[in-house]
Amino acid sequence: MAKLTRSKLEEYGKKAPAKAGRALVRVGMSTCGIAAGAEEVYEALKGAVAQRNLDVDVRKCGCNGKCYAEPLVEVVSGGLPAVLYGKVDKRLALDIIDKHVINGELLNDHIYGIDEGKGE
Amino acid sequence: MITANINGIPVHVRKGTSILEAARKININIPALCKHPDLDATAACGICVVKNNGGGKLLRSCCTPLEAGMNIVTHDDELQEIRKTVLELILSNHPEDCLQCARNNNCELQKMAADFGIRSNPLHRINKGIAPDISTKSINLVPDKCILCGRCINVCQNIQNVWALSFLERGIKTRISAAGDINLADSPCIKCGQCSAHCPTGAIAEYDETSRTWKALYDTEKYCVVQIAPAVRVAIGEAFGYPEGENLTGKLYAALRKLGFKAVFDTSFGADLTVMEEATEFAQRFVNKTGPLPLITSCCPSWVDFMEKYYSDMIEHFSTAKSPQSMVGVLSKTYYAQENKIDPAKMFMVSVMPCTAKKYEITRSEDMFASGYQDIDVSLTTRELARMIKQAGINFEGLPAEEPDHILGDYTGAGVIFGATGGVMEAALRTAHFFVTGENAGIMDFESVRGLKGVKETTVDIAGNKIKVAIAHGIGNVEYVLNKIQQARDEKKELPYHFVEVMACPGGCVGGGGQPYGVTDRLRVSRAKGLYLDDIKQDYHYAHENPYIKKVYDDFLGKPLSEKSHKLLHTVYTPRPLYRR
Amino acid sequence: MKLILLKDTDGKKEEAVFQEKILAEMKKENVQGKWQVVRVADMGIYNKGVAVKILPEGFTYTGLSLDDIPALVRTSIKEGRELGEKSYGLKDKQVKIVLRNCGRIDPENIESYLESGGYQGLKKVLLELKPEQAIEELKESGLRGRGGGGFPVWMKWQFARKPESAEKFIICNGDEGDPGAYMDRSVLEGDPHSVLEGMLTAGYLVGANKGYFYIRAEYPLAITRVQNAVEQARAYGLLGENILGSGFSFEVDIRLGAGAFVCGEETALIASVEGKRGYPSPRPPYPSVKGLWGKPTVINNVETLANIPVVFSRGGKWFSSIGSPTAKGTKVFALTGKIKNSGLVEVPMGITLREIIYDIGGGMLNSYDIKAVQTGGPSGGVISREYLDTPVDYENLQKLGSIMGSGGMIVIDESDCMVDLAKFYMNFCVDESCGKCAPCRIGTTQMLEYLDSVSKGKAREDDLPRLKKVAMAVKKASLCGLGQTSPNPVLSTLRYFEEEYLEHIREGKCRAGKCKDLLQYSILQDQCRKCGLCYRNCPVNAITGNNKQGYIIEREKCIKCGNCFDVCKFEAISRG
Amino acid sequence: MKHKILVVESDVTFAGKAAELLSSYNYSIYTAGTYKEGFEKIKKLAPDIVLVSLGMLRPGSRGDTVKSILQYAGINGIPAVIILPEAIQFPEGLEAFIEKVPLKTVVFKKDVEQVLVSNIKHLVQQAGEKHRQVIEEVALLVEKWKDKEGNLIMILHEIQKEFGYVPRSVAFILAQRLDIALARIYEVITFYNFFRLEAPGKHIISVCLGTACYLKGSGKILEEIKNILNVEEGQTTRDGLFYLQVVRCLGCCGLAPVMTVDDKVYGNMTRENVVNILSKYAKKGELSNGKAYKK
Repeated sequence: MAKLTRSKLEEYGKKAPAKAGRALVRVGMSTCGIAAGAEEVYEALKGAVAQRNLDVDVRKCGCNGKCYAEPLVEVVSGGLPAVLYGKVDKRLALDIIDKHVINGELLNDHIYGIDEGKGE
Repeated sequence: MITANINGIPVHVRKGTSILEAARKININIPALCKHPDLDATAACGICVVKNNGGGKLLRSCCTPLEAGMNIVTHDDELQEIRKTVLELILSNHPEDCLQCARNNNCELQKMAADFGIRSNPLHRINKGIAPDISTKSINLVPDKCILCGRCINVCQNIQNVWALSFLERGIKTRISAAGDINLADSPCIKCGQCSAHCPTGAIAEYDETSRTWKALYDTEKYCVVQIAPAVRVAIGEAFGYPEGENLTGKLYAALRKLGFKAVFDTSFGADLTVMEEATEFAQRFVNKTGPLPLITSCCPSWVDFMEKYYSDMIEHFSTAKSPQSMVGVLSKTYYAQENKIDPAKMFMVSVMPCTAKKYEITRSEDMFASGYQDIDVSLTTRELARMIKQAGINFEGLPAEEPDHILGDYTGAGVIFGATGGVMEAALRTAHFFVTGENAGIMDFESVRGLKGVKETTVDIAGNKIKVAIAHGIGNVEYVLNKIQQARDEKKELPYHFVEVMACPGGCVGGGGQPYGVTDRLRVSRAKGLYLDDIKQDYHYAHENPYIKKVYDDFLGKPLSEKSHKLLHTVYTPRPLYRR
Repeated sequence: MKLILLKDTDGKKEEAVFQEKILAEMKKENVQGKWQVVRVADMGIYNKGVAVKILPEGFTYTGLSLDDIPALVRTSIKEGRELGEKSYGLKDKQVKIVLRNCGRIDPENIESYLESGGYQGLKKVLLELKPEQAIEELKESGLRGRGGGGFPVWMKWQFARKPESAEKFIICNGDEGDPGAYMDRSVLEGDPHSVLEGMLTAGYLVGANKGYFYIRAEYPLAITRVQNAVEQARAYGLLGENILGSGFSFEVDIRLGAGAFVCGEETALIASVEGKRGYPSPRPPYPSVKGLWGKPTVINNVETLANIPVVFSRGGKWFSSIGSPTAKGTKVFALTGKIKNSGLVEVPMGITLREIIYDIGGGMLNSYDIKAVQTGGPSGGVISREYLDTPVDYENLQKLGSIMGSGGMIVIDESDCMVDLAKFYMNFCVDESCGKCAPCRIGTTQMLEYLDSVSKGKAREDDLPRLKKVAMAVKKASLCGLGQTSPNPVLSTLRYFEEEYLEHIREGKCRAGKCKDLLQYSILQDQCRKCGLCYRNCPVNAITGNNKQGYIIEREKCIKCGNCFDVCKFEAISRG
Repeated sequence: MKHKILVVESDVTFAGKAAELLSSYNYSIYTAGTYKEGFEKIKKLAPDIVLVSLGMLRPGSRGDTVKSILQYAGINGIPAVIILPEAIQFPEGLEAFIEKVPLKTVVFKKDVEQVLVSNIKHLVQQAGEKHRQVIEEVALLVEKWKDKEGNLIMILHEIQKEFGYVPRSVAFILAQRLDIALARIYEVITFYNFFRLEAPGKHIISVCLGTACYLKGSGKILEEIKNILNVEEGQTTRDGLFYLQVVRCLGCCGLAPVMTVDDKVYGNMTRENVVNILSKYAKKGELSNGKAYKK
């Protein structure tokens, strides 16, 4: 790994927040998320993406604070605002991919937050 | 210097002086339980709290330095109430058995409860229920009585560097214990008893052998004899209201006879004898190179125990001469018994020592049975003797001064200064000088070996020979000296010393772990002064001039380091494990 | 894509009916364009009836009835105009500074942090500002320590900056021992680099070249993520020699706690890092003068350090524009207890407790009313519900007999007993007292004894003044902050709920039904349906009978565990 | 110095043979004909290795004295060789107990006496070897942390990770290698809740009693576990399978009440699902009939 220089760091600073060219799926993977089953969900999402051969970035992230709704999965995709799904299980994870990511169709009864700022 | 106000009175003290000390300077006593003058404050008890500038957070006066411009209030209704409640808290976690306690009438906690006029305690009783540790037969650990002031641990770890005692657990379960929760006897404990000397309560006290002594004294079959160590005579008075350091040798002899001892000896005689053997040993090693230098003194049993555990590679440097106590012990059951036609089997030898480790020394190895019997049957501390005198109903003050029994009771000034740090060295050098030059030293600078400096290093000139000596007291100070020796040895450099004296207790035996409670440097100095005055008072100041020493050699031992003296007066040392599992 | 979000915020689950109605109306009105009508699980609006939000316009309506739908669809959906009367104006009350990256970036990847503006604050301090300017900036921000004391951060740094010393240290206090608070864990797990950046900044400004993360051993994931962050930072040259060419060098090491609450106290923490018992020592000397290994040391907690990068990247002035007059910026609270939305919330200082509980937390979990809020953990206290409108900052909480502490906020309802709660905290204090000083060691045990006797109905009325006396002595005479604050749970419950204590003592009654020894369980025969569920759930076979004759509880055998009470579906078990 | 070996075996012929063989390899042999004697002797002699035959177990006995011997051996770092007779009905929990005897132990089945005799030296060496390994492991740890100041707590963490607790023998080795007083080591171990002085069971159950969990009824969860497993906090079940402890906040307050088994966190616990979770770790069917751990 090359050492970071002043100018390189300055570049990072000037860069606009990365454009989500591809769909991004974040899974809250802090202790509480993992305890609630986030690992399983993460694997399910990864698996589904691979199986369907999608260009989707499935990432781990920390806890966004809504512990009551763990495990949490946030989807930023296809012109939609960032949608936060809560109490996600394996089955719902597949729905998230198939309905939301592929078809842009939001899932009923599982949304715990929508953030327009974070979407496109 | 800084200036501040305490209770409205201006005080000027050096920067860094604690509020507690500063207040004492203007005759205000702030009560405190955990602070001991020898030790750094640990801030454990919470009694010494004071106010600054009228309130806010209270300060612990023991460990808070007085700062310029402070306005300290040491006593008001709120502080009194808080202190009393804290004291009640401490008492609620302490057994209410003052009447059966080793420290009854002599306890700092008890005294404070009395001062505060505690008449009842509304709080719940919180008992600790921890079994006492009596494994050493020198020192008893009674954790139930411990108030966790931390003094013993502070002394054991920081002053003595022994690390036998520690806190275990935490919160209300915190307790004092030997290292790693093993028995004290299995721990690195060297039985110096400094923990007991600093304990404010009865949580650590000497292993009490007074009842065994009484039993022997009342046994008509037994022939009880006794010896008293130098340091006892200048400390026992504290138990009877005498001024600090007053020499009460004569009264002590009288009291011991009243207790029923058939003969009263003086350990100072043994000290003279030790000087003879040790100085000879030194002279031989120095002149004839018969053994390695430096020669290190071995009359302190705690120091011997420490060396055997921590520095067993130093064994060859140790003087093989037994301690004065042991020499008197073995001679009483051999020479004295022979001369006076007493069956040594029926003799019961009691020693009165300023020391808890002497209780250990009397069975340290088989050499302690050189007479064919246990040379010394019981070793008592100064504190135990004071109790026995009181129990016996003896009016100590009214006693006339008496003389000891010959021969084992006759001593010189050299023998009696053994009780102070530097004393052994001074006595040995006086005689070594004679051995080397054939004449007594004239004016020699012995002052540089006296006093309370932790490590004293000096060079003494004997007939042109520069003899480098070191004196360390308080085991924590030993490391410096030993490291210097080890380093020189490892690097094959010139030896830093020829002769080293070590005493385990700060101040030497006058500050011993078996002495009356409340030891401070001031007290150590007064007691030592008492011994040096005794030296001046004596007819002889050189061990080799003691006519009775000469007689013992003529009659019985032959000469120093003879075969017989080797058999009776010398011992060997063995490496010992630090911990016994 | 336009979104219509729908939620019955009263929890009556009428969303489906409304959804159909909206869809039907849209069809009827022949609404054009791509629309989705979605039922959401949580809209961030609570107890306001049926709510609808229309995106991207952001029109929000609450308290809707089915009759409102035609107008809503016509005006807001078809015509894109806001409908006046049902409009709901409230915005999200959270402001995320500390948690800005948590849940957003990948905590295991430094790139992710860099891309979201990471290490820009450090760059500014290292390369653009003079140290004095940086300290000024920090002073202007008004940032105060988030670990409990609320000491101004710039002052702490300035104190440690002053003395000449070859070695100085920065310690990140991640020994989050306060039960019920877990924001530090969350930040360490979710955004470790921001804490590291804070430490580096502190190191540079104070003149320290070595830092320690002190993290609870109970947080294995946090430890792993911090370790990972440290390694990545080192690989990027953000740790080590000559960082960013500034000439400044810094290294960090991780030290683990081992289960001792007292190690959150600065001097005890230092002892622990040194590998000793976590005993606090008297101050002065303060750690900033004589700390770790006797060297000047700055100890800041995780949340404080996570604020630092933002203070510098966005400026002290911006930072100080958030918050209350005496407390700037935000505070993260771990909102738990009998609250609907348990979780971490980050709010500007000065927000009221009521807003936190009802507008963010969603209100009470069960049907019971709120009784009090406990803040500050075992060192804090309870605040009774009359004071819910108090703005939250250091001074206000203190006035109410509690503290901000590290940010635990526990909502207590009528089914909780204040004596029991005080006993719970006192139990904690007894367990966690280090044992060094007598007032705390014995005092906490005595207080627990008093509380225990109250909860068992064995106390007498004159025990209360005694309890207070002990509490005052412990508060005043204890050595460290833990001891000094350990009586707070007792003092604050007594302050607001003394009548509950007196009820236990005088009437032998625990109104919340928590104090076992005061309870009697029996079966109300006229309510009982003889289902036998209680019979099967009794762990000690104290319930006898059969499904023909019914059941009774044998009082001598009953251990008052309450299982029967909990399982009965017909409210046929009486407790009292 | 000759190694001291204590053979606890009532079969005189066997004990004799073992003794004869081992003494020719320069070991000092001590024998004990009963477990009680064995326990007395192990304490008194502090042997370097102990051979314990399980052939003396009577049907229906709980094997408590055997356990005491093994426990003592474990705590004091004395490797044990366990000799199993051909067919053995293990008393309840003994097998699991043996599995977790601290300082790993060699178990040898006494199928054919001849085999044993010819193998005994090998076994003894192996046991001694394992003991040596422990010393080396500690030495490695010390080496790793040697130059870092304030290393004691970190080393203790690693030791506990390795052994599940801090064995007494290891503490002694540590004192020596680190040149730290044993007093200091125990001061630290006993101060911090995290460190254990005795071996825990195979699975460690931690029930969170943080405020959020407490208010949401973790007390009842704890009661239920105690009830099912018949243990108290800080104790291991008799079969050595579960160790129960209480912790103050795992930082998962959002999922209160919370408990963990080993590293797995279980949130939103109810009294009812305790048994299901524990069943995952217990032997099949043992918990569901509810009898396994009853008195």
